[in-house]
Amino acid sequence: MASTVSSPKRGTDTGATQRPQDLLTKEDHLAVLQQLYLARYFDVRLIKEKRRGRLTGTLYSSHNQEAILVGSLYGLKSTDWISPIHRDMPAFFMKDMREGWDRPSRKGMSIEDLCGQVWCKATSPGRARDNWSHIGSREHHIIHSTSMLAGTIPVAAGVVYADRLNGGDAVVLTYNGEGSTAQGVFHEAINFAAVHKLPVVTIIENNFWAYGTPNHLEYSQEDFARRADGYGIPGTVADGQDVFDVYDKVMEAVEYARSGKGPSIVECKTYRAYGHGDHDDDRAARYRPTVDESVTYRQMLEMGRQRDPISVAKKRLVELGYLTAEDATRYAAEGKHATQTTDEDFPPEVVDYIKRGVDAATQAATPPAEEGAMWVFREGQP
Amino acid sequence: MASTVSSPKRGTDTGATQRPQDLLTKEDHLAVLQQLYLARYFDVRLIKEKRRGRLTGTLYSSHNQEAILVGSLYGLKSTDWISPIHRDMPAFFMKDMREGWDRPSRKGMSIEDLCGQVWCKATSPGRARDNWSHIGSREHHIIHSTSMLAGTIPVAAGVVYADRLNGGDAVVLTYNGEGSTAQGVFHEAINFAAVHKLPVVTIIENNFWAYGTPNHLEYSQEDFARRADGYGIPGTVADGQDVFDVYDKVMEAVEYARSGKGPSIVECKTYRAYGHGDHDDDRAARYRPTVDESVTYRQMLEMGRQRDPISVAKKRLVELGYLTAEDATRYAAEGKHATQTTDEDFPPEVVDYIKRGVDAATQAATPPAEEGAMWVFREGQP
Amino acid sequence: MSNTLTADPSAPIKKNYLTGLKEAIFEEMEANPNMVCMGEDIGILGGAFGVTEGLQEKYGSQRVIDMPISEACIIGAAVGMALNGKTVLCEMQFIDFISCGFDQIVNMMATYHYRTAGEVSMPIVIRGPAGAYSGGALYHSQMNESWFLNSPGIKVVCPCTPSDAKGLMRAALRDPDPVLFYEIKNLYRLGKIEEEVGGADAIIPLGKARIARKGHDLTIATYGQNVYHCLDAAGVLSTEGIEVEVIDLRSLKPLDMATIQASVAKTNRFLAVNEAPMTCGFAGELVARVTDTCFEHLDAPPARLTRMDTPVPWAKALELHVLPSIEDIVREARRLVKY
Amino acid sequence: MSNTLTADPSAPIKKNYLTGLKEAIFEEMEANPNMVCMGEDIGILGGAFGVTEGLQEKYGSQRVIDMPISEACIIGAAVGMALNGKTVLCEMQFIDFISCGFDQIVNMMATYHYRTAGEVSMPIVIRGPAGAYSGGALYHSQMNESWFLNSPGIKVVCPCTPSDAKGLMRAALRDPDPVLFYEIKNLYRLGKIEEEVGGADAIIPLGKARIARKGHDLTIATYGQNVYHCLDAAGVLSTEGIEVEVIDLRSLKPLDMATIQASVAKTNRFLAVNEAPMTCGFAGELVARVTDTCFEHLDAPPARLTRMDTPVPWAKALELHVLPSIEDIVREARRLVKY
Ligand SMILES: Cc1ncc(C[n+]2csc(CCOP(=O)(O)OP(=O)(O)O)c2C)c(N)n1
Ligand SMILES: Cc1ncc(C[n+]2csc(CCOP(=O)(O)OP(=O)(O)O)c2C)c(N)n1
Ligand SMILES: [Mg+2]
Ligand SMILES: [Mg+2]
Repeated sequence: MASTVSSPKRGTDTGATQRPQDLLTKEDHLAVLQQLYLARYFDVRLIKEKRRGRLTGTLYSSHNQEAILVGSLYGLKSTDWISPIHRDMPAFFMKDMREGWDRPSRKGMSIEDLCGQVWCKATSPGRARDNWSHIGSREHHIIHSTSMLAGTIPVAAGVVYADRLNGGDAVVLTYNGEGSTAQGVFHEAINFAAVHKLPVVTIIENNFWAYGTPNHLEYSQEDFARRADGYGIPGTVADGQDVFDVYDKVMEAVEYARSGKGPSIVECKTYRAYGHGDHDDDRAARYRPTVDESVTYRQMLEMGRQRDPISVAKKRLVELGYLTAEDATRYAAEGKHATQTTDEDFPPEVVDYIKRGVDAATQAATPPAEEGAMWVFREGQP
Repeated sequence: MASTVSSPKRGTDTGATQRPQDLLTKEDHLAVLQQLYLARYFDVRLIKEKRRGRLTGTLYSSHNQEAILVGSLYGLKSTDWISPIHRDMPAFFMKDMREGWDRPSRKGMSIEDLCGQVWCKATSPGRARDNWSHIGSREHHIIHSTSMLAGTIPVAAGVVYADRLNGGDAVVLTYNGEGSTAQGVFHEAINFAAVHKLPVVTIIENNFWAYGTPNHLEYSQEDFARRADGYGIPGTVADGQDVFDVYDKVMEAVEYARSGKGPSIVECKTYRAYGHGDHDDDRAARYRPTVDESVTYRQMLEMGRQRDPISVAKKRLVELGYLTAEDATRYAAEGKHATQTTDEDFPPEVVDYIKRGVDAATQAATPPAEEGAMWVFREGQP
Repeated sequence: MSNTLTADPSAPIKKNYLTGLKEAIFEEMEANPNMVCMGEDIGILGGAFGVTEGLQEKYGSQRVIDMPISEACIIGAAVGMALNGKTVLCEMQFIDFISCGFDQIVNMMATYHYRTAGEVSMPIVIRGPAGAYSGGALYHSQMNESWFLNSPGIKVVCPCTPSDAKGLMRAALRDPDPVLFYEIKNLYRLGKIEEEVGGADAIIPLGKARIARKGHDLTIATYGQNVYHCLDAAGVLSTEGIEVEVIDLRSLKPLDMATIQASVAKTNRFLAVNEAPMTCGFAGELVARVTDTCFEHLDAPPARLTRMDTPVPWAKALELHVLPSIEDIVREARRLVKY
Repeated sequence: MSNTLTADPSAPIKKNYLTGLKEAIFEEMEANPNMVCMGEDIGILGGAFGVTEGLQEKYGSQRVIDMPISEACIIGAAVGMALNGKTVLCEMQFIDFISCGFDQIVNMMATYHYRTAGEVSMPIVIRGPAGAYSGGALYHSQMNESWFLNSPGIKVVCPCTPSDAKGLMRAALRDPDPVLFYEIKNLYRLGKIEEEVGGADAIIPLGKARIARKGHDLTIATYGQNVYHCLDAAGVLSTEGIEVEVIDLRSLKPLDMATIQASVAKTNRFLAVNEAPMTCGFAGELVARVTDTCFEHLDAPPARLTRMDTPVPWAKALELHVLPSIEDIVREARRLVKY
């Protein structure tokens, strides 16, 4: 799964030997690792809460796919927009985190707000009117998702079109499972963005399965990045387990977009840690082998566990001398099933941060029933 | 507008030096020229009839684009399917014509039936229930079109999927304007066809304009054949004014499809002879320059007239010694506006053939009003 | 309004329906720098019917966008622009093609304000030529408003006069909510309905019906070109001593039930006429509402006259067969009055 | 139907709603070699709810196709297969996603037989889990049948018992016309409605309603899970001496008006209950039809109880607030009976 770059148009852009990650400081590297813990712990916590019966709705775990979120978000400007979907829950509170976890000016949702949503409370940014990942925030430049896969890509294109009209230089990142790339609106939106050279970066989280359908039944080529070729835009493949490789590829795409060259696609190869949703774990384990008959779904899960993004990042930090081998073993969240982890496997500030959100959410009120009839229109109902 | 081949997968297939056209006999060549006259005369006749107020509905002229239809249809088997749209009216009666213009076993619509449709009569295969090109015939393996651009591509994929299930080897050709390639369903259907290696050949008639919108506002690359790259399927460009080049590229695609290798796209570069529809001629003449500011719409029309498919074909036949220079000037339909031609500009058998259809249609009855309420369901209405 | 050849400079200038629309669009583009127009062929060409002719020349190709043939993307991008502060006018080249952008309309645009508990409103107008009786066949004749009336979060408007076209378009473009704007293409250039359309301040609020003809024997509620069919029928009926009150609804959602109720309270009879297929169409909705709110006033069953439950066929005789005609309206009115 | 632990081998085997569907699908796949199934995750996974579990193993991946996430292509390809002689069963993973294939349904599939003047019929069934009351929120709760009832050429079915699920699925799969099949996901595995479902010949013709409870004071017409809400309400009302007749429509198009009319002739009162948004929904259609055909029999205005004109919200209290409840039905029934 070597990361490859194949771009008909970028040519010299990618010829540079210095990678974006080479400009990251030691502090950046440590912050990135910390963010991986944050994303992981958030998911682990939700899995546990769900198992305890405290949450409703389906949980689409982001476990094992955190490097994609952390790596892609880390270099964005505050003014940039994102459009996360079902498997990207941590993105909601992690946008713009580089600016400080709690800076009020930070353009990311607070952990309290996000937990308000997950716990289906009135503190949800959408007042618990739509479920789970279907929230967003204009203020924080997060596009509100719906269930309809790929449905927010044209919206993202419209957002940056408007921004450009206003003289802005915002880029938008949309997150998509590889399966959703088969939707017609994916094509319409990318085509439009390509025609107008809109700063839309399409991230494809290729975890090899769309629910119970493997890659070869969704697409005729191996790399979903190749979808880009039909639009004459760059399509690169990143190692989705390596947060720094994701950072590189996405930041190249972001700079390309911001400089007016247009949209591109970054495919991140990754693995699901469980089934499609938490209701699906048992069935998923029985999925028949993928096209590569030698790899069963179980083995794929195992491969994912072995290339846990936390381990991969730690290895790099140790190599760079930013982390001692001893420090690297202090918090051992990696490679474990959510239920096997304990709070001790995570840095305490990470646990505390998420706890704040959970506490706020559990204490928050549920919205009053009458709200169900409100806000169909701006000014009351006809 | 050199025709280029760019196919990630075909490699050796296209390496052969012998082209499909090299296997065509003198008779074939002459038949092809005759068919060009047929297609042209049909269109010319409709334009004249429309101007005389004898037809209702909009006429989307195929003038100047006939080489695409004739060249693509010439090598098909009877069992193959086609899916023509608004600008492909001649395709309805020209399918399978190589088998003889009037063989009852021929799987193409009769000229009488087609004219029944155009004249809005009860002899229309659809009994004049939908307009103009929106007909078809299961018996003749012609998929019934609707207005919704690209809408029949998934239908075409389904047709050949079913055929393959039945052990057949039918290929389907779908005709599409370049503008329609922006529709979501284009993407969904081609993706599906690519995944299942279905024998779907997508012909893109690139006449540089989609109604009043030029290429560069529809697509970010020059060649619409490049849409194929996103699906990992072959995409070739043909000179749409050269019936033999179209024949070559389409037949390669058809054989590729029939041999189980899957779908492909053949873009045929061509020119509109008039506006988008007959209502649009005056406005079209005022269209502002395309992306290449040096070429006005008027000049483009002129270029089209200079590379009239009939002239191009004649030139080739003369080169091959199949036509004397003198014979080549006998019927001078080429390069003329429809209203400037006379019946003498066409071979008499061509004029007679179309006349048969026109006569039948003018004499045919209109369907009775009550039929408007019929056939919503198979068995009466609920 | 003399018909002499010497033009009276003080005579009011009569304009057609299309001009009414056009003026509202141009004036709003001028007044609202945050307004953007999107559609297929709306710029270079000026629209299939010329509604946006000259608009791109005046406001540039950034604000007047010639879109690829991608209805879903047109709507989705409009949603994104609205999310980022723009007012967007989208053209469907024919309203029939709205089906290709359907999901983005009902599930993305219509629900945005609801989903965000009022954080984000969607000032988007989707307009397009609609209606049958013109030989357009299945895909150039639809009145598909019912799909959207059953999809919460969308307002639906259908003017039938030049001044309403202008005034309602302006109101729609200033409305914070999504509005589907059904333009009747048969009326675009119809000379006999030309009238003054008002200036740059002419506005007709959504949700106010217009009594197109007063009467006391039967209330007919209708919209679009059927308003004229109903008025013609009312003329015929009047010669028989039957006086029909014709209400031009203008706006289906919000709906002016007060005007309908007041009329039915007076006439005690109700007929809804429209050209959409019957089942689950808006005529049935009107019957249900009148039944609910005016039952005690009714001397005859509230009725409806609609297109049959068929597509719109091409051949003229077939088309007219499945659509309500003046004769149908007269016949049905007589039946209800005699009931 | 004893409840003892020793199994009685002659005791009828009760099956759930999902099993009813499944049996019909498996039996029809067996009986009709020209039948093909298409959908997302229907093969390897066996469907999100398991309706097609084991089907691909039995009939192979050519006849049971795991499709890319492309609803429009699923429908369009089904149309092509039907054009070429196949019977096709399409799954929408949730009926809510049907919006993404909307154009292909209403403009391609539904009109095919009409456009071809009967040359080509479309034996296609589109099925999918539907309905609210389950915390599924906006996109996993819809009852969007109204869109398709207003689109000529589509039959619409919605069973609420295991035997109807089986019998109607079989009828749908043998019907020459396109059928939209609304499965109520809340009923899939509901133990208390389990019953015998009949063998490989069990078939329930489309267009025949079922009287779920006899009564003489009020006719309620409903379908889907509201049948159970209405039956519960009828139980409550019965203790007050009000006997409600509950009609489970089962099939909305074709509609069994005869059964409704006969009931209203007896009860003189009518209430339609469904969970779709009110405006232009099928409850209004029923009211309009009853008004039209039973006006002389009516002692009270025919009424409807529906979801409010809102999306389905997530939080339980909000969801229940916008949907008809047993209490709502009881209240409305009392009002009508006292009217
Ligand atoms: C338009 C649409 N069709 C179907 C679904 C049902 N669905 C939800 S998630 C999913 C699989 C998505 O796979 P992928 O895009 O690869 O994302 P992943 O879950 O693997 O991250 C499906 C089919 C949907 N949400 N939207
Ligand atoms: C889905 C859809 N949207 C819009 C239209 C209106 N329309 C009809 S033809 C046309 C232009 C088509 O251009 P192209 O595909 O290039 O074909 P050409 O007419 O140039 O052959 C448009 C926009 C349509 N028929 N279908
Ligand atoms: Mg996936
Ligand atoms: Mg074109």
